[in-house]
Amino acid sequence: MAISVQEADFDCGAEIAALSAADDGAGAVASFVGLVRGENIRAMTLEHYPAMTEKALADIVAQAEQRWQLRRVRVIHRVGRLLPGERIVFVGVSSSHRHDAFAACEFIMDYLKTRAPFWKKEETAAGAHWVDARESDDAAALRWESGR
Amino acid sequence: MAISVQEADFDCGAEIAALSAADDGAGAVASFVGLVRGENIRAMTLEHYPAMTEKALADIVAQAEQRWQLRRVRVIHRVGRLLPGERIVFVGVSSSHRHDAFAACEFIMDYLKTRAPFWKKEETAAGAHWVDARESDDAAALRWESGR
Amino acid sequence: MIKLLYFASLREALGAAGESLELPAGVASVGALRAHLAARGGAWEVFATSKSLRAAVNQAMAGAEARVAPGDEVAFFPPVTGG
Amino acid sequence: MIKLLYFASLREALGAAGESLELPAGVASVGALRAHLAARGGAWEVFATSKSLRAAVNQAMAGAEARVAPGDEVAFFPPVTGG
Repeated sequence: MAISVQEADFDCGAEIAALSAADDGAGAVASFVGLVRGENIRAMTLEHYPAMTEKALADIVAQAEQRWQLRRVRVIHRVGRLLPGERIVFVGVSSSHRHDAFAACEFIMDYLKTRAPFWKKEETAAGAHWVDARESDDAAALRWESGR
Repeated sequence: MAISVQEADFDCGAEIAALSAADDGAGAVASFVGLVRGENIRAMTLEHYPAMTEKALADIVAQAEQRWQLRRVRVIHRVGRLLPGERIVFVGVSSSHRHDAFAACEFIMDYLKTRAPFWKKEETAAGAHWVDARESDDAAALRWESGR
Repeated sequence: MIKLLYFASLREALGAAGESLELPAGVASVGALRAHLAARGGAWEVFATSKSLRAAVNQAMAGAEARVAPGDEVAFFPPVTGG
Repeated sequence: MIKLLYFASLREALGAAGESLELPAGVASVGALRAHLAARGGAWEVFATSKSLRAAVNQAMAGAEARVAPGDEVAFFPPVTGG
Protein backbone atom coordinates (compact mmCIF):
# COMPACT_ATOMS: atom_id res chain seq x y z
CA MET A 1 0.00 0.00 0.00
CA ALA A 2 1.12 3.54 -0.67
CA ILE A 3 -0.52 6.52 0.99
CA SER A 4 0.16 10.19 0.37
CA VAL A 5 -1.28 13.31 1.97
CA GLN A 6 -0.08 16.30 0.02
CA GLU A 7 -0.85 19.77 -1.28
CA ALA A 8 0.29 18.91 -4.81
CA ASP A 9 -1.96 17.58 -7.56
CA PHE A 10 -1.47 14.04 -8.85
CA ASP A 11 -1.43 12.25 -12.23
CA CYS A 12 -4.27 9.70 -12.46
CA GLY A 13 -2.83 8.04 -15.55
CA ALA A 14 0.56 7.48 -13.94
CA GLU A 15 -1.03 6.21 -10.73
CA ILE A 16 -3.25 3.74 -12.57
CA ALA A 17 -0.32 2.51 -14.65
CA ALA A 18 1.80 2.01 -11.51
CA LEU A 19 -0.91 -0.16 -9.94
CA SER A 20 -0.41 -2.88 -12.56
CA ALA A 21 3.18 -2.26 -13.70
CA ALA A 22 5.30 -5.42 -13.84
CA ASP A 23 2.54 -7.50 -12.26
CA ASP A 24 1.33 -10.38 -14.44
CA GLY A 25 -1.62 -11.06 -12.16
CA ALA A 26 -3.08 -7.56 -12.03
CA GLY A 27 -5.86 -7.91 -14.57
CA ALA A 28 -8.20 -5.38 -12.95
CA VAL A 29 -7.64 -1.83 -11.76
CA ALA A 30 -10.53 0.11 -10.24
CA SER A 31 -10.04 3.74 -9.31
CA PHE A 32 -11.90 6.75 -8.01
CA VAL A 33 -11.23 10.46 -8.26
CA GLY A 34 -13.08 12.98 -6.11
CA LEU A 35 -13.20 16.58 -7.33
CA VAL A 36 -14.24 19.94 -5.91
CA ARG A 37 -17.77 20.58 -7.16
CA GLY A 38 -18.27 24.14 -8.25
CA GLU A 39 -22.01 24.76 -8.19
CA ASN A 40 -21.97 27.40 -5.44
CA ILE A 41 -18.40 27.20 -4.32
CA ARG A 42 -15.53 29.57 -5.00
CA ALA A 43 -12.90 27.49 -3.25
CA MET A 44 -12.48 24.84 -0.59
CA THR A 45 -9.83 24.45 2.09
CA LEU A 46 -8.98 21.03 3.46
CA GLU A 47 -7.63 20.83 7.00
CA HIS A 48 -6.37 17.59 8.49
CA TYR A 49 -4.76 16.11 11.62
CA PRO A 50 -1.27 15.41 10.31
CA ALA A 51 -0.12 12.98 13.00
CA MET A 52 -3.23 10.85 12.54
CA THR A 53 -4.11 11.09 8.86
CA GLU A 54 -1.76 8.55 7.30
CA LYS A 55 -2.32 6.17 10.22
CA ALA A 56 -6.09 6.34 9.72
CA LEU A 57 -5.77 5.79 5.96
CA ALA A 58 -3.35 2.89 6.45
CA ASP A 59 -5.81 1.26 8.84
CA ILE A 60 -8.63 1.59 6.30
CA VAL A 61 -6.46 0.09 3.54
CA ALA A 62 -5.40 -2.77 5.84
CA GLN A 63 -9.07 -3.58 6.46
CA ALA A 64 -9.70 -3.65 2.71
CA GLU A 65 -6.72 -5.95 2.21
CA GLN A 66 -8.18 -8.35 4.77
CA ARG A 67 -11.60 -8.40 3.15
CA TRP A 68 -10.61 -8.78 -0.52
CA GLN A 69 -7.83 -10.28 -2.60
CA LEU A 70 -5.89 -7.21 -3.63
CA ARG A 71 -2.52 -6.72 -5.26
CA ARG A 72 -1.78 -3.00 -4.81
CA VAL A 73 -3.59 -0.05 -3.26
CA ARG A 74 -2.87 3.63 -3.74
CA VAL A 75 -4.47 6.49 -1.79
CA ILE A 76 -3.71 10.17 -2.35
CA HIS A 77 -5.53 12.93 -0.49
CA ARG A 78 -4.82 16.58 -1.01
CA VAL A 79 -4.92 19.26 1.68
CA GLY A 80 -4.87 23.06 1.51
CA ARG A 81 -6.91 25.36 -0.70
CA LEU A 82 -8.49 23.91 -3.86
CA LEU A 83 -10.60 25.46 -6.61
CA PRO A 84 -13.70 24.02 -8.32
CA GLY A 85 -12.80 21.18 -10.65
CA GLU A 86 -9.56 20.40 -8.83
CA ARG A 87 -8.87 16.83 -7.79
CA ILE A 88 -9.17 16.13 -4.04
CA VAL A 89 -8.68 12.41 -3.64
CA PHE A 90 -7.51 9.37 -5.61
CA VAL A 91 -8.09 5.75 -4.60
CA GLY A 92 -6.81 2.99 -6.90
CA VAL A 93 -6.87 -0.76 -6.35
CA SER A 94 -5.42 -3.56 -8.47
CA SER A 95 -6.52 -7.17 -8.21
CA SER A 96 -6.79 -10.35 -10.23
CA HIS A 97 -10.54 -10.10 -9.77
CA ARG A 98 -12.68 -7.28 -11.06
CA HIS A 99 -15.22 -7.36 -8.25
CA ASP A 100 -12.55 -7.30 -5.54
CA ALA A 101 -11.02 -4.19 -7.11
CA PHE A 102 -14.37 -2.41 -7.31
CA ALA A 103 -15.53 -3.37 -3.83
CA ALA A 104 -12.25 -2.47 -2.13
CA CYS A 105 -12.06 0.88 -3.93
CA GLU A 106 -15.57 1.86 -2.87
CA PHE A 107 -15.03 0.54 0.67
CA ILE A 108 -11.89 2.64 1.06
CA MET A 109 -13.73 5.75 -0.16
CA ASP A 110 -16.69 5.13 2.15
CA TYR A 111 -14.44 4.62 5.17
CA LEU A 112 -12.19 7.53 4.25
CA LYS A 113 -15.28 9.77 4.14
CA THR A 114 -16.27 8.85 7.69
CA ARG A 115 -13.03 7.89 9.46
CA ALA A 116 -10.08 9.83 8.09
CA PRO A 117 -9.42 13.17 9.85
CA PHE A 118 -10.05 15.68 7.07
CA TRP A 119 -12.37 18.69 7.27
CA LYS A 120 -13.59 20.88 4.43
CA LYS A 121 -14.29 24.59 4.63
CA GLU A 122 -16.11 26.06 1.67
CA GLU A 123 -15.91 29.61 0.41
CA THR A 124 -19.18 30.77 -1.13
CA ALA A 125 -20.62 34.12 -2.16
CA ALA A 126 -22.21 34.24 1.31
CA GLY A 127 -18.92 33.64 3.14
CA ALA A 128 -16.95 30.69 4.41
CA HIS A 129 -18.41 27.75 6.33
CA TRP A 130 -17.37 24.32 7.48
CA VAL A 131 -19.03 21.52 5.54
CA ASP A 132 -21.44 19.41 7.59
CA ALA A 133 -20.95 15.67 7.70
CA ARG A 134 -23.63 13.87 5.71
CA GLU A 135 -25.82 11.06 6.99
CA SER A 136 -25.59 9.45 3.56
CA ASP A 137 -21.85 9.01 4.10
CA ASP A 138 -22.44 7.32 7.45
CA ALA A 139 -25.00 5.05 5.81
CA ALA A 140 -22.58 4.19 3.01
CA ALA A 141 -19.91 3.16 5.51
CA LEU A 142 -22.38 1.17 7.61
CA ARG A 143 -23.40 -0.88 4.57
CA TRP A 144 -20.06 -2.69 4.77
CA GLU A 145 -20.67 -3.79 8.36
CA SER A 146 -23.65 -5.96 7.50
CA GLY A 147 -21.87 -7.59 4.57
CA ARG A 148 -24.52 -6.47 2.08
CA MET B 1 -21.84 8.70 -23.83
CA ALA B 2 -18.76 8.04 -25.93
CA ILE B 3 -17.87 4.56 -27.09
CA SER B 4 -14.77 3.47 -28.99
CA VAL B 5 -13.72 0.08 -30.32
CA GLN B 6 -10.16 0.36 -31.54
CA GLU B 7 -6.79 -1.34 -31.97
CA ALA B 8 -4.90 1.59 -30.45
CA ASP B 9 -4.04 1.96 -26.78
CA PHE B 10 -5.68 4.72 -24.73
CA ASP B 11 -4.61 7.28 -22.09
CA CYS B 12 -6.40 6.66 -18.78
CA GLY B 13 -5.37 10.02 -17.33
CA ALA B 14 -6.74 11.96 -20.29
CA GLU B 15 -9.96 9.93 -20.30
CA ILE B 16 -10.56 10.48 -16.58
CA ALA B 17 -9.85 14.21 -16.92
CA ALA B 18 -12.29 14.47 -19.84
CA LEU B 19 -15.06 12.89 -17.76
CA SER B 20 -15.17 15.89 -15.41
CA ALA B 21 -13.77 18.68 -17.59
CA ALA B 22 -15.82 21.88 -17.48
CA ASP B 23 -18.55 20.21 -15.42
CA ASP B 24 -19.14 21.83 -12.03
CA GLY B 25 -21.35 18.99 -10.88
CA ALA B 26 -19.01 16.10 -11.61
CA GLY B 27 -17.62 15.50 -8.15
CA ALA B 28 -17.04 11.77 -8.58
CA VAL B 29 -15.31 9.79 -11.32
CA ALA B 30 -15.10 6.01 -11.04
CA SER B 31 -13.14 4.08 -13.61
CA PHE B 32 -11.96 0.60 -14.46
CA VAL B 33 -9.11 -0.71 -16.55
CA GLY B 34 -8.87 -4.34 -17.62
CA LEU B 35 -5.46 -5.68 -18.60
CA VAL B 36 -4.08 -8.82 -20.23
CA ARG B 37 -2.90 -11.09 -17.42
CA GLY B 38 0.39 -12.73 -18.17
CA GLU B 39 0.64 -15.74 -15.91
CA ASN B 40 0.63 -18.39 -18.66
CA ILE B 41 -0.15 -16.25 -21.64
CA ARG B 42 2.15 -15.09 -24.41
CA ALA B 43 -0.44 -12.97 -26.17
CA MET B 44 -4.17 -12.59 -26.65
CA THR B 45 -6.19 -11.76 -29.75
CA LEU B 46 -9.55 -10.06 -29.44
CA GLU B 47 -12.10 -10.67 -32.19
CA HIS B 48 -15.40 -8.84 -32.32
CA TYR B 49 -18.57 -8.44 -34.40
CA PRO B 50 -17.99 -4.97 -35.82
CA ALA B 51 -21.55 -4.18 -36.90
CA MET B 52 -22.91 -5.11 -33.46
CA THR B 53 -20.21 -4.11 -30.98
CA GLU B 54 -20.86 -0.39 -30.59
CA LYS B 55 -24.61 -0.98 -30.64
CA ALA B 56 -24.32 -3.51 -27.80
CA LEU B 57 -22.08 -1.21 -25.76
CA ALA B 58 -24.39 1.77 -26.33
CA ASP B 59 -27.34 -0.31 -25.12
CA ILE B 60 -25.46 -1.27 -21.94
CA VAL B 61 -24.52 2.36 -21.26
CA ALA B 62 -28.11 3.48 -21.87
CA GLN B 63 -29.30 0.97 -19.27
CA ALA B 64 -26.77 2.34 -16.78
CA GLU B 65 -27.94 5.88 -17.49
CA GLN B 66 -31.50 4.85 -16.70
CA ARG B 67 -30.56 3.20 -13.42
CA TRP B 68 -28.25 5.84 -11.97
CA GLN B 69 -27.73 9.59 -12.07
CA LEU B 70 -24.74 9.90 -14.35
CA ARG B 71 -23.10 12.84 -16.04
CA ARG B 72 -20.72 11.26 -18.58
CA VAL B 73 -19.76 7.72 -19.54
CA ARG B 74 -16.76 6.60 -21.57
CA VAL B 75 -16.14 3.07 -22.83
CA ILE B 76 -13.08 2.00 -24.83
CA HIS B 77 -12.47 -1.60 -25.86
CA ARG B 78 -9.45 -2.70 -27.83
CA VAL B 79 -9.41 -5.42 -30.49
CA GLY B 80 -6.57 -7.22 -32.24
CA ARG B 81 -3.46 -8.83 -30.72
CA LEU B 82 -2.38 -7.70 -27.22
CA LEU B 83 0.54 -8.68 -25.02
CA PRO B 84 0.55 -9.36 -21.25
CA GLY B 85 0.17 -6.15 -19.28
CA GLU B 86 -1.50 -4.30 -22.13
CA ARG B 87 -4.76 -2.48 -21.50
CA ILE B 88 -7.88 -4.14 -22.97
CA VAL B 89 -10.79 -2.08 -21.74
CA PHE B 90 -11.56 1.25 -20.05
CA VAL B 91 -14.87 2.20 -18.46
CA GLY B 92 -15.20 5.61 -16.80
CA VAL B 93 -18.27 7.22 -15.27
CA SER B 94 -18.73 10.69 -13.79
CA SER B 95 -21.54 11.61 -11.44
CA SER B 96 -22.42 13.99 -8.66
CA HIS B 97 -22.74 10.96 -6.43
CA ARG B 98 -19.92 8.60 -5.58
CA HIS B 99 -22.05 5.50 -5.28
CA ASP B 100 -23.78 6.09 -8.62
CA ALA B 101 -20.39 6.36 -10.34
CA PHE B 102 -19.11 3.14 -8.74
CA ALA B 103 -22.29 1.14 -9.34
CA ALA B 104 -22.67 2.22 -12.97
CA CYS B 105 -19.01 1.52 -13.72
CA GLU B 106 -19.20 -2.01 -12.32
CA PHE B 107 -22.59 -2.64 -13.97
CA ILE B 108 -21.21 -1.64 -17.37
CA MET B 109 -18.21 -3.96 -16.92
CA ASP B 110 -20.41 -6.87 -15.79
CA TYR B 111 -22.77 -6.43 -18.74
CA LEU B 112 -19.93 -5.87 -21.21
CA LYS B 113 -18.39 -9.17 -20.06
CA THR B 114 -21.57 -11.10 -20.83
CA ARG B 115 -23.35 -9.14 -23.58
CA ALA B 116 -20.86 -7.36 -25.83
CA PRO B 117 -19.66 -9.43 -28.81
CA PHE B 118 -15.96 -9.84 -28.08
CA TRP B 119 -14.04 -13.11 -28.02
CA LYS B 120 -10.55 -13.76 -26.69
CA LYS B 121 -8.06 -16.25 -28.08
CA GLU B 122 -5.03 -16.89 -25.89
CA GLU B 123 -1.60 -17.95 -27.07
CA THR B 124 0.17 -20.15 -24.51
CA ALA B 125 3.21 -22.41 -24.56
CA ALA B 126 0.80 -25.26 -25.36
CA GLY B 127 -0.74 -23.47 -28.35
CA ALA B 128 -3.65 -21.14 -29.00
CA HIS B 129 -7.17 -21.62 -27.61
CA TRP B 130 -10.39 -19.68 -27.32
CA VAL B 131 -11.13 -18.52 -23.79
CA ASP B 132 -14.18 -20.16 -22.21
CA ALA B 133 -16.91 -17.95 -20.81
CA ARG B 134 -16.95 -18.01 -17.02
CA GLU B 135 -19.97 -18.75 -14.87
CA SER B 136 -18.74 -16.13 -12.42
CA ASP B 137 -19.24 -13.49 -15.11
CA ASP B 138 -22.81 -14.64 -15.71
CA ALA B 139 -23.42 -14.54 -11.97
CA ALA B 140 -21.97 -11.03 -11.74
CA ALA B 141 -24.30 -9.78 -14.43
CA LEU B 142 -27.32 -11.54 -12.90
CA ARG B 143 -26.71 -9.79 -9.57
CA TRP B 144 -27.99 -6.56 -11.12
CA GLU B 145 -31.32 -8.16 -12.12
CA SER B 146 -32.41 -8.79 -8.56
CA GLY B 147 -31.46 -5.31 -7.43
CA ARG B 148 -28.99 -6.65 -4.84
CA MET C 1 -31.69 -14.05 -48.86
CA ILE C 2 -30.26 -13.62 -45.37
CA LYS C 3 -26.69 -12.84 -44.38
CA LEU C 4 -25.15 -15.37 -41.99
CA LEU C 5 -22.08 -14.62 -39.84
CA TYR C 6 -20.00 -16.96 -37.67
CA PHE C 7 -17.52 -15.79 -35.04
CA ALA C 8 -14.58 -17.00 -32.95
CA SER C 9 -14.40 -20.77 -32.27
CA LEU C 10 -17.55 -21.36 -34.31
CA ARG C 11 -16.01 -19.62 -37.32
CA GLU C 12 -12.93 -21.82 -37.00
CA ALA C 13 -14.94 -25.02 -36.49
CA LEU C 14 -17.04 -24.34 -39.60
CA GLY C 15 -14.14 -23.00 -41.63
CA ALA C 16 -16.33 -20.10 -42.70
CA ALA C 17 -16.85 -16.52 -41.52
CA GLY C 18 -20.30 -16.31 -43.10
CA GLU C 19 -22.43 -16.85 -46.15
CA SER C 20 -25.53 -15.71 -47.98
CA LEU C 21 -28.44 -18.07 -47.67
CA GLU C 22 -31.80 -18.34 -49.40
CA LEU C 23 -34.21 -18.88 -46.51
CA PRO C 24 -35.82 -22.31 -47.09
CA ALA C 25 -39.61 -22.55 -46.89
CA GLY C 26 -40.72 -22.95 -43.30
CA VAL C 27 -37.57 -21.50 -41.77
CA ALA C 28 -38.71 -18.32 -40.04
CA SER C 29 -37.04 -18.39 -36.60
CA VAL C 30 -33.55 -18.66 -35.14
CA GLY C 31 -34.40 -22.12 -33.85
CA ALA C 32 -35.58 -23.35 -37.25
CA LEU C 33 -32.51 -21.84 -38.88
CA ARG C 34 -30.28 -23.72 -36.44
CA ALA C 35 -32.02 -26.97 -37.28
CA HIS C 36 -31.63 -26.26 -40.99
CA LEU C 37 -27.87 -25.59 -40.62
CA ALA C 38 -27.37 -28.63 -38.35
CA ALA C 39 -28.89 -30.84 -41.07
CA ARG C 40 -25.81 -30.16 -43.20
CA GLY C 41 -24.02 -32.69 -40.96
CA GLY C 42 -20.37 -32.85 -39.94
CA ALA C 43 -19.12 -29.70 -38.20
CA TRP C 44 -22.55 -28.14 -38.76
CA GLU C 45 -24.13 -30.49 -36.25
CA VAL C 46 -22.87 -28.09 -33.60
CA PHE C 47 -26.00 -26.03 -34.34
CA ALA C 48 -28.04 -28.89 -32.89
CA THR C 49 -25.70 -30.12 -30.18
CA SER C 50 -24.31 -26.95 -28.63
CA LYS C 51 -26.30 -25.53 -25.75
CA SER C 52 -24.08 -22.50 -25.38
CA LEU C 53 -24.25 -21.18 -28.96
CA ARG C 54 -25.65 -17.63 -29.06
CA ALA C 55 -27.45 -15.83 -31.87
CA ALA C 56 -28.04 -12.23 -32.88
CA VAL C 57 -30.58 -11.02 -35.43
CA ASN C 58 -29.78 -7.67 -36.99
CA GLN C 59 -27.06 -7.07 -34.36
CA ALA C 60 -29.27 -7.70 -31.35
CA MET C 61 -29.07 -10.79 -29.14
CA ALA C 62 -31.90 -13.17 -30.06
CA GLY C 63 -33.35 -16.38 -28.61
CA ALA C 64 -34.49 -19.51 -30.50
CA GLU C 65 -37.99 -18.10 -30.95
CA ALA C 66 -36.78 -14.85 -32.59
CA ARG C 67 -38.17 -14.19 -36.08
CA VAL C 68 -35.89 -14.42 -39.13
CA ALA C 69 -36.97 -12.91 -42.44
CA PRO C 70 -35.36 -12.21 -45.81
CA GLY C 71 -32.89 -9.32 -45.60
CA ASP C 72 -31.91 -10.06 -41.99
CA GLU C 73 -28.35 -10.42 -40.76
CA VAL C 74 -28.11 -13.43 -38.46
CA ALA C 75 -24.95 -14.11 -36.48
CA PHE C 76 -24.01 -17.20 -34.47
CA PHE C 77 -21.22 -17.26 -31.90
CA PRO C 78 -20.02 -18.79 -28.63
CA PRO C 79 -20.61 -16.98 -25.30
CA VAL C 80 -18.73 -13.68 -25.31
CA THR C 81 -15.44 -13.30 -23.44
CA GLY C 82 -14.40 -9.67 -23.82
CA GLY C 83 -13.51 -7.10 -21.21
CA MET D 1 0.67 16.41 31.19
CA ILE D 2 -1.38 15.56 28.13
CA LYS D 3 -1.36 17.22 24.74
CA LEU D 4 -4.75 18.50 23.58
CA LEU D 5 -5.56 19.29 19.95
CA TYR D 6 -8.65 20.95 18.44
CA PHE D 7 -9.52 20.88 14.75
CA ALA D 8 -11.72 22.62 12.17
CA SER D 9 -14.89 24.34 13.46
CA LEU D 10 -14.03 23.36 17.05
CA ARG D 11 -10.62 25.00 16.75
CA GLU D 12 -12.27 28.17 15.49
CA ALA D 13 -15.00 28.12 18.15
CA LEU D 14 -12.45 27.74 20.96
CA GLY D 15 -9.95 30.11 19.40
CA ALA D 16 -7.21 27.57 20.09
CA ALA D 17 -5.50 24.80 18.11
CA GLY D 18 -4.39 23.00 21.25
CA GLU D 19 -2.78 23.20 24.66
CA SER D 20 -0.82 21.25 27.22
CA LEU D 21 -2.88 20.20 30.22
CA GLU D 22 -2.00 18.76 33.61
CA LEU D 23 -4.52 15.94 34.02
CA PRO D 24 -6.63 16.80 37.07
CA ALA D 25 -7.12 14.10 39.71
CA GLY D 26 -9.97 11.80 38.75
CA VAL D 27 -9.86 12.59 35.03
CA ALA D 28 -8.82 9.34 33.38
CA SER D 29 -11.20 8.94 30.42
CA VAL D 30 -12.24 10.86 27.32
CA GLY D 31 -15.67 11.40 28.88
CA ALA D 32 -14.25 12.80 32.11
CA LEU D 33 -11.88 15.02 30.13
CA ARG D 34 -14.82 16.40 28.14
CA ALA D 35 -16.65 17.22 31.40
CA HIS D 36 -13.54 18.90 32.75
CA LEU D 37 -13.15 21.07 29.64
CA ALA D 38 -16.87 21.90 29.52
CA ALA D 39 -16.65 23.22 33.08
CA ARG D 40 -14.54 26.11 31.79
CA GLY D 41 -17.81 27.61 30.54
CA GLY D 42 -18.45 29.83 27.54
CA ALA D 43 -17.37 28.33 24.22
CA TRP D 44 -16.01 25.33 26.14
CA GLU D 45 -19.52 24.19 27.03
CA VAL D 46 -19.58 22.61 23.57
CA PHE D 47 -17.74 19.66 25.16
CA ALA D 48 -20.88 18.97 27.16
CA THR D 49 -23.56 20.00 24.67
CA SER D 50 -22.31 18.64 21.34
CA LYS D 51 -23.39 15.13 20.51
CA SER D 52 -21.37 14.99 17.33
CA LEU D 53 -17.94 15.90 18.72
CA ARG D 54 -15.40 13.14 18.05
CA ALA D 55 -12.23 12.25 19.95
CA ALA D 56 -8.97 10.49 19.18
CA VAL D 57 -6.45 9.25 21.75
CA ASN D 58 -2.93 8.88 20.42
CA GLN D 59 -4.20 9.30 16.86
CA ALA D 60 -6.84 6.58 17.07
CA MET D 61 -10.59 7.23 17.20
CA ALA D 62 -11.79 6.85 20.81
CA GLY D 63 -15.16 6.76 22.57
CA ALA D 64 -16.13 8.42 25.86
CA GLU D 65 -14.97 5.41 27.86
CA ALA D 66 -11.44 5.41 26.38
CA ARG D 67 -8.59 5.76 28.91
CA VAL D 68 -6.56 8.95 29.06
CA ALA D 69 -3.21 8.98 30.88
CA PRO D 70 -0.29 11.40 31.22
CA GLY D 71 1.75 11.57 28.02
CA ASP D 72 -1.26 10.95 25.76
CA GLU D 73 -2.21 13.09 22.79
CA VAL D 74 -5.95 13.70 22.83
CA ALA D 75 -7.67 15.37 19.87
CA PHE D 76 -11.25 16.67 19.62
CA PHE D 77 -12.94 17.49 16.34
CA PRO D 78 -16.26 17.57 14.47
CA PRO D 79 -17.29 14.65 12.22
CA VAL D 80 -14.86 14.32 9.36
CA THR D 81 -15.75 15.59 5.87
CA GLY D 82 -12.84 14.65 3.61
CA GLY D 83 -12.77 12.76 0.35
